[in-house]
Amino acid sequence: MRPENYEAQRHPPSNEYELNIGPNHPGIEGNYAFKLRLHGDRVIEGRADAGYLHRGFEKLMEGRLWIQNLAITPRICVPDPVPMEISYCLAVEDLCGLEVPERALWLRVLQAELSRLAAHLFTFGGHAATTGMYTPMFWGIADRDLILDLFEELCGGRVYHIYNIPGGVRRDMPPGFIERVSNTLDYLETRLPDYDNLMFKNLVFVQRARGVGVISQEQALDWAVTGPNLRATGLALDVRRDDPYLIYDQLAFDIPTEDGGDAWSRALVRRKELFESIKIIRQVLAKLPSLPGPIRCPIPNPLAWNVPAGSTYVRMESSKGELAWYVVSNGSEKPYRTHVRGPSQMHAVQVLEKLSIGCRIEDVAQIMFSLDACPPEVDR
Amino acid sequence: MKEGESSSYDKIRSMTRLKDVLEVATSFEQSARDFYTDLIPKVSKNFRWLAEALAKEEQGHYDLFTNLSRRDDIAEAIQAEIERPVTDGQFADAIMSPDLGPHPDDQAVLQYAMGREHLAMSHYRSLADGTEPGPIKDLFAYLANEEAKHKEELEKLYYETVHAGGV
Amino acid sequence: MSEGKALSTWLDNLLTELEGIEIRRKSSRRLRIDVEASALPALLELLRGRASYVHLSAISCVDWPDEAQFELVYHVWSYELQSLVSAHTRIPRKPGVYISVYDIYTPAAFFERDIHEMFGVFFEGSPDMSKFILTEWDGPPPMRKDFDSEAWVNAHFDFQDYNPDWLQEIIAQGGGIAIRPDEQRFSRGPEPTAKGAGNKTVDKGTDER
Amino acid sequence: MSDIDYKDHGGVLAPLKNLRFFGRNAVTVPLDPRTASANYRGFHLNDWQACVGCSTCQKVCDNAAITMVEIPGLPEDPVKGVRNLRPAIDYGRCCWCALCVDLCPTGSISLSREYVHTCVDADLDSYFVLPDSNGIHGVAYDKGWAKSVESDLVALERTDMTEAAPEARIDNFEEIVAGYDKNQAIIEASRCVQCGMCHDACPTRMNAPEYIRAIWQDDMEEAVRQIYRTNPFAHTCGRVCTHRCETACSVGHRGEPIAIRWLKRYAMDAVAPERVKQIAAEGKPGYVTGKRIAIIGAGPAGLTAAFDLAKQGHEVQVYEAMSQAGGMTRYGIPYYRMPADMLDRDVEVIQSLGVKIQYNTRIGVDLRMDELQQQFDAVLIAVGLWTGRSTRIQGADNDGVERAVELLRKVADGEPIRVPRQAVIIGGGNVAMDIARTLARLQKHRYGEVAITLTALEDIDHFLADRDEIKEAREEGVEILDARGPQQVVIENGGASGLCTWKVLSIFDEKGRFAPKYNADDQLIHPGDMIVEAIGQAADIALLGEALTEELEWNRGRLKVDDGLRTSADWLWAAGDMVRGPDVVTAVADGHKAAASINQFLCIREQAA
Repeated sequence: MRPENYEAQRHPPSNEYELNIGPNHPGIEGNYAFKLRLHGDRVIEGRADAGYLHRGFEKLMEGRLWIQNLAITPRICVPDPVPMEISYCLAVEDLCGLEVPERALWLRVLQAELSRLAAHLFTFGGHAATTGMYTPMFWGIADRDLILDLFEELCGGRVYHIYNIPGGVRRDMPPGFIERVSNTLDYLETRLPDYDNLMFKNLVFVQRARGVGVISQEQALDWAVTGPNLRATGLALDVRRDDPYLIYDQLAFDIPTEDGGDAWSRALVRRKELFESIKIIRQVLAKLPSLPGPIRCPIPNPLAWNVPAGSTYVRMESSKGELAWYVVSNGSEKPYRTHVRGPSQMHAVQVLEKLSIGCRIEDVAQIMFSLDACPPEVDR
Repeated sequence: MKEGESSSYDKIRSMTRLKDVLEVATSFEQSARDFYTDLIPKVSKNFRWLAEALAKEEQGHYDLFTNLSRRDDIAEAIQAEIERPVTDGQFADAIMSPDLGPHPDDQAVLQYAMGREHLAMSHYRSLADGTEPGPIKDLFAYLANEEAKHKEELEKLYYETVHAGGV
Repeated sequence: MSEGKALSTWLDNLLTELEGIEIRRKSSRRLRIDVEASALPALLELLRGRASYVHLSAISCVDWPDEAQFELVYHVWSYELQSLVSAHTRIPRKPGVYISVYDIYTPAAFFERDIHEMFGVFFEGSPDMSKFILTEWDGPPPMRKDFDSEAWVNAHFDFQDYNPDWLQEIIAQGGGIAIRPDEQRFSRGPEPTAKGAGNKTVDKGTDER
Repeated sequence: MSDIDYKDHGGVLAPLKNLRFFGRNAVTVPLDPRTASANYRGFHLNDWQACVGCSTCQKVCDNAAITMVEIPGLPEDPVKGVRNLRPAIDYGRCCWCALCVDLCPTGSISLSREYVHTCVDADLDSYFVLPDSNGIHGVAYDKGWAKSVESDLVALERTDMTEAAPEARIDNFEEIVAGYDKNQAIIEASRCVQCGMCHDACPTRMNAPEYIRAIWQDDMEEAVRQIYRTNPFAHTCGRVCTHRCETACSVGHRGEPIAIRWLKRYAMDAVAPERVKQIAAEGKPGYVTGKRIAIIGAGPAGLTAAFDLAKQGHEVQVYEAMSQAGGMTRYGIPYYRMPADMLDRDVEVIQSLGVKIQYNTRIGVDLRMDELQQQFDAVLIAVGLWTGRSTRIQGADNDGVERAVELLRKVADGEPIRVPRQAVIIGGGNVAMDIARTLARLQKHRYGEVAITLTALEDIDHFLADRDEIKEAREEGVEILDARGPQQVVIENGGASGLCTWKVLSIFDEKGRFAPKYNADDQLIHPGDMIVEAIGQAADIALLGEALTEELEWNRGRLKVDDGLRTSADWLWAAGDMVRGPDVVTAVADGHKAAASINQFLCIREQAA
């Protein structure tokens, strides 16, 4: 909101006042503005104001070849870029009918689950920071960095991997990579009890998080809440299980749930998902050596590649919730339309606005971080 | 090579002084050069360059022999040349050297030139074999060597004109 | 999964009650329904009420200028049937007005607002049609095909031209910039690549070889 | 509620368990930059020796970060497909996606393991960097993300072309190469990276990238329109061209080049001849300039010039000695390589523009050159190389010895020829291969088996014939003996019975000129009741007449022409094989040059008048 466009709302003389949080505020995840109308420190109404991270990806992608969009897709959601890459490639593979070799599928699951670990560690820090504790943020970032080192080895890039390509992946694992990943996982497992003591069992966090931003199951289903936030209300619904993609149907993992529906339950669901992801990665690491074969099926020359006309809707479980791509091709060498349905589009706007009504001012930030709302997905 | 010239080779056999031998050799080159120069107007213009080139070649040979004869250390100069004998490619031997009728074509002129070179080379070589070792023998060997070099040059030109035109 | 199968076949004949719709089953978990614009709310009502499609995953809008139409696609997911229905419908580009389905699915508010901003389709009954992302933008709805974002960028911003010393040395020796990036790159504005795909064959061949 | 027992505050001593943290050392990570992982995507490296400047990286870069910079002093050779352009990267736009690395046809560009860019202006004052092999700061970092087999996006394999098997093609003159169908053509056309190297290498500058793109977009009429911009003999060139474009193709550096010649053929065969005529006539002015031009010889050079001049509104009269047009492409190339009906299509398109061809008219006999000079504003002579050279070795004048060019002409004209039981061919060029395989077919047809021996002066690697011609000839039973010099034709009771050859020590002198040397004791006699000489061709310039031959300038056996192909006589032009040596596509290029020069000359004369 540029100053010259701002005109204060005329209120009738009362003890209400208006407060703007963001778009540049430690309590807000990413660049995202939130206008509050307060009565004392009680929130009467909250209105989200996004647009500070709008880069116009969907418009850009219409002007680029299918292969050139690989470099753009991971940049749509910064903390958890991998599901964006993979879902774009899944969409193109579905349109073209490409047969992805099995080894590539397993490598993609490895990358996706590692990315989920990194995203959750990131959110622990964020959530704790809104309740005043900064140590989880330092630990979270430090541990996340170990996973970024693994990404650097596997994909050549730390945050934006551009590791996937329609038809498979671009590189195979470097030698000794499996052993380094399992070492990192072992280290993380030793760290988790520390996180419990530091955060989840910490009375300060528990007092602040419990009972805040409560979502009932009906509300969750009605507001299209997905991912850990939905599972925090007791419903074991996960796209990896309901609408299996890649090779999740061959993996043994369960869907952790909580039934509190509040900020604390959401944090606990994410914590448990850490274990599940580690379990998945271990299964993948066990399976990979036995999978010979190519990591990519041949695709035409990228400069002359017409994807057959058609449309497809691909859904994936990102660390934030249900991520979906609607990709339309008119048979030309460029996508005709790509629509990204980010999970935070629901969490950061309607759900946050509804949850912030009636809560105290200091809990607004915590509700946002507990929902793990990621503004770049909202604006695209 | 017309008969008249082969008799003059016998004349050369009896000579003893290097200068006289060189003079006779130079006269052969001169007659060759004159033969080609008066051939130039007779041939059709599209390959007149060939006759001019041959005349120029012979002129070159003529100058080579004349200023060789003017030098006094003929023997040492020849010595250096003989170390690198030029093997005879025999490429042209099989090709009959026609007598140049009224309208020879470029291939016929080249064949004729190569025939002359071959004859000159074989004459000098036989002369070299026929004389005892000494400056005269070296001179004949040198002359044979020069003719062989000249013949090789013509063979290359013949290959490029006749053989290289294929698709 | 078997009872899921039964459910989906039950769904198939349930849908036959509605006339004027065309069903195409793409896979066990993907069903495409083409429906008239007027019949769509009824279809969604039926899907949500009687066929357990409670989750509105997304509303997508596709601009088809050649047919002067917008295509609205309603993706609804059923947790029980574990299958997605994509309801496709077409509305004329002018005046580009459609009814909101907010009363059936509350998440529609965001999608309708987003489509309004990006395409200019006005949804009557949608709770909030005010600008949300493009608050500072007064131009046409940018996601429409007839808006060329690159041309707008080229008009309002200028290219950063570099002149580092290594380039000056090369220019001094007679070389220099031969092909600028936008002369030959394959990523160009939304209009399909021109004939010959922007390849500028550099005529470097000398005549005589 | 959950299994986390948050109420368990532990006893009074609970805080003491935090003492164990004192035992741990702090997590400290060294701050100075560490080397990145093995396939890290850092700053660019470009090996300038391997890079050919094809600018494919610029095309695939999605952020338009690459500018091609011309660097004088680097090698530049259009025939081999090498340009002195090198990519410069604008790191303000680059997103390090390495698509340029994966699509680089030669694999010259790669990303280093260097990611630190904090440096003072002295070492680097701009984001615009020209990468070479020693990295952005001139400090050598080893390669990170480089070309690997799995990640290579260049389509290296060529779509294979169905060709008639040797047994199927040996006894007939059906066309061997079947040609692409639509699916194969689109796949093959999709391999092209649009670098334009073929455009630079082609003697007549064909717009190959444009018509390949049109084929890929399945817009056949646009493909034909692009082809007719520079080549009215596309059916022919699509089959018999020496395809220099494919030697220059940048995909050919590491893979098989795009089948540009066969794609051209596919495009021409895909459009109906009537429609091709309309496309070819596009741009023809309605007016007639009233200028009349005579062209001697209806070969590729003559007819291309006729095509251009007709399209500029001039009236063109072509005189052809034979009964049909096409010159060497009809009478020199057998039908299994160049079917006559396809050649007729090219000729008919040219005739459809109003070019009149008068057959069976031999200039110098039926019409004299000076008559042409008076009746026409300009004359173009394009008679090609029709007289076959003979080795003139002993016995070469025997009637058992034939010339390849005459034999091929007779076969093409349908004249019956004596089919030898066994034949010996002298020569290693395409004409030798053509006559060998033609006789092989006639033998197979007449006697049921093939007995052909082919000898040539050069060794096999220096044969002038195409590699696939040699391969196919061997498949058809032709025995090829290289480096054999013909010595003598063995004559027995009046007829030729064999050829005596000596071993050639083929030595090139320092200037690269070929000086064949014989080794007399390695002698062979090749039996054969017919000896065919296919060693070279010469132009039959008797038609000029004595006076004109004298008047004109010559250059080592060929007419001296300026770069507009105009001879020293201002009314006479010369083009095609007789000026340039035998090559169809060069003849087409000559046709264009001559036509342009004639057209310019006619306009100037008009302004002057």
